Amino acid sequence: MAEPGAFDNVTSVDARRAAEALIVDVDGFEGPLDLLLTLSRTQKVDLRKISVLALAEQYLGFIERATTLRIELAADYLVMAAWLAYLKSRLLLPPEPGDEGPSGEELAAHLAFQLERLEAMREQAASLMARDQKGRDFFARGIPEDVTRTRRITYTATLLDLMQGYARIRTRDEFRPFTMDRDRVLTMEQALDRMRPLIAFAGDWTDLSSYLPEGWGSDPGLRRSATAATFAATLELAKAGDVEIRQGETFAPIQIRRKRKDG
Amino acid sequence: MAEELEETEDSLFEAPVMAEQERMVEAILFASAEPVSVAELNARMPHGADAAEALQLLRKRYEGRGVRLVKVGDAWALRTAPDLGFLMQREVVETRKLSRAAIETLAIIAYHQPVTRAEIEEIRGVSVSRGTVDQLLEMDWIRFGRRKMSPGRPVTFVVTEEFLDHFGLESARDLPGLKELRAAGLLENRPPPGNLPDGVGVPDEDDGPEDQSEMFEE
Amino acid sequence: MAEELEETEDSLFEAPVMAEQERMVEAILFASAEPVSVAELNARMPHGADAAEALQLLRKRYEGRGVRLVKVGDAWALRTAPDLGFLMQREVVETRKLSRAAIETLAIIAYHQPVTRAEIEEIRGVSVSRGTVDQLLEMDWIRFGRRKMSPGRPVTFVVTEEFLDHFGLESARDLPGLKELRAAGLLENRPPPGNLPDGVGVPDEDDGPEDQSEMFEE
Repeated sequence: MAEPGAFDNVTSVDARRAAEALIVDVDGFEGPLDLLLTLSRTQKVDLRKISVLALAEQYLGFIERATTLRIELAADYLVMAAWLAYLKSRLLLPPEPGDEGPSGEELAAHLAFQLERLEAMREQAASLMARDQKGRDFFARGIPEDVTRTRRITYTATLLDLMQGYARIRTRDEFRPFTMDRDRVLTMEQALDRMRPLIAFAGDWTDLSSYLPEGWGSDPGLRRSATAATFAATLELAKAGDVEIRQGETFAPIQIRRKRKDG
Repeated sequence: MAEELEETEDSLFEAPVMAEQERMVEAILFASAEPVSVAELNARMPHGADAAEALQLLRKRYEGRGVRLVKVGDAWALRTAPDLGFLMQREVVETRKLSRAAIETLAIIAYHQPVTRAEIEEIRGVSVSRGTVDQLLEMDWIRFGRRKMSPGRPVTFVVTEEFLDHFGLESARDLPGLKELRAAGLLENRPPPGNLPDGVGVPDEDDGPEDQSEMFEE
Repeated sequence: MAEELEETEDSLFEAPVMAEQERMVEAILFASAEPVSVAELNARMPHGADAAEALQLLRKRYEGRGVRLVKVGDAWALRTAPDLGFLMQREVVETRKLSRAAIETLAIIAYHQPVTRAEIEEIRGVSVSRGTVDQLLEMDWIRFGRRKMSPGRPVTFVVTEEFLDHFGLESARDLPGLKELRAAGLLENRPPPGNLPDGVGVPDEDDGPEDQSEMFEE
């Protein structure tokens, strides 16, 4: 609530003169809160003991004088003035029965908190800038040496690559009668027959796509059929507990490996 | 494999190795103008090296010297002793003078991080200009933090390692007066009772009660 | 250390001052972007300072450290120790799939070892490039075996322990046999449907330009 002493303070000549000096400088303020903080200093008390009612009076007086002097004030100063006038009335008049909303004291306490917080941040900002700073008080290395990044490439291959590579060569030598008895569909049974012996060598995670039969990968139609059949076969094998399947994320390559059996 | 194991064992028991590791850390930090993290040190040093231990030895070695070893966040850097700053006029790089708004905004971000633009505006009582934030981002003193889990999921700002380095801070927890401010409740995001005028006490949608606990969590 | 103490005592009253001068020289050299001459040091240090002497002390202090004080022309600079130059590099390891030519060569060596280059070429139907063999040797997956008791006594190639280790084999005999390969569908008597045995029997030129591109295929 209003403290008479502080209130008197506002009407003192000193304070009025200070407030008038402020008007000239109104452009220098960073908004109403900044102005309120400056005004509050004229009360010469700890911010925690500030009289918000007196401060409201000070502010309203300031606005009034600015108007008389035909100084144009930004809208937010006027909005603040209206709010402070409301706050003043809340603080001075007894609350009406059935009045919801926060009490004048609560509103005043929050304004005091805002002022105190702003003040604290200003002090911290000043002390931050007063610290020793790099490039001014202390320095980093003047001749930094570059770290050169070298790239080392290692090559790798899987057992399946090796076997397929060998098979590729060996099949070249063998007699290959050309037959037309196969259509463009790989059945799941065929895929399963193919996968069963193969997975014995798939100790490491291997892309499912590498299990497609040789030659089925390039033509889109063949590839689709082979992929579907191989995937179905893989699910069958997983169901039988022969393989494990994983996929990093949606649409990532599906990988399988032989399920290690204990014992 | 077996060979490698042997080697590691050897290096574990070789006394002079730590002195050598200290030399290595010294050389790496000397060569870099930027702070170097322990992880990066370990990655660059031979297998099995323990940069953290070497750093402790090195810090001690440089105590009272013209150059000292400082911790910056998770990283380490060599910096000249602040009391010798007067010798360095030649090295001083004139930096753009920061506006009062920028300095205050920086302090608010440092003390309240992670903090949204609306929260900064509430504390300062005025809107934060784009230029101010841009300048701080450009100086690499602030960066975007996680989005707040409040309506609109606003972005937050936090201070960077460069900020810590520039102001000689080990971590944001070492900001002066942090404890006192917190004890005084001045770092709380206290929602205003009822309505305050626009631009002064705007109850912004982002402030949640979880804010305080979020302070400086890693 | 003891030696240094003695020296400092020798210089009597100036002792603390000289230690301070050493700090100053250290800080200036650390922060300076270029080597600094003695004259320049003296000009920057407080009146009456003797940078030359401080430099000698500093040089001694950094002896054997990760950093050393070196003379560059008429000027002085701190530089990382030459023996630690390897720390100024960072190695990035990239894994690539072995080329088809290399895989086939490797497979032939594994299945037919000990095998001569001429035999490999006969089986593959194309010449084996030096680069392919060198690469496999370098990877430590193949090594030279005994010379063949045939005219010209050609060298043979065999796979290494490293090879067995990488492919999880106990011995090269554990490699699936032709029968198993056939059962597995890897050895097909019939050409794949749709197209002619393209891709199965394409004689790839080891040294051909298309082979080069294959080197890095995924």
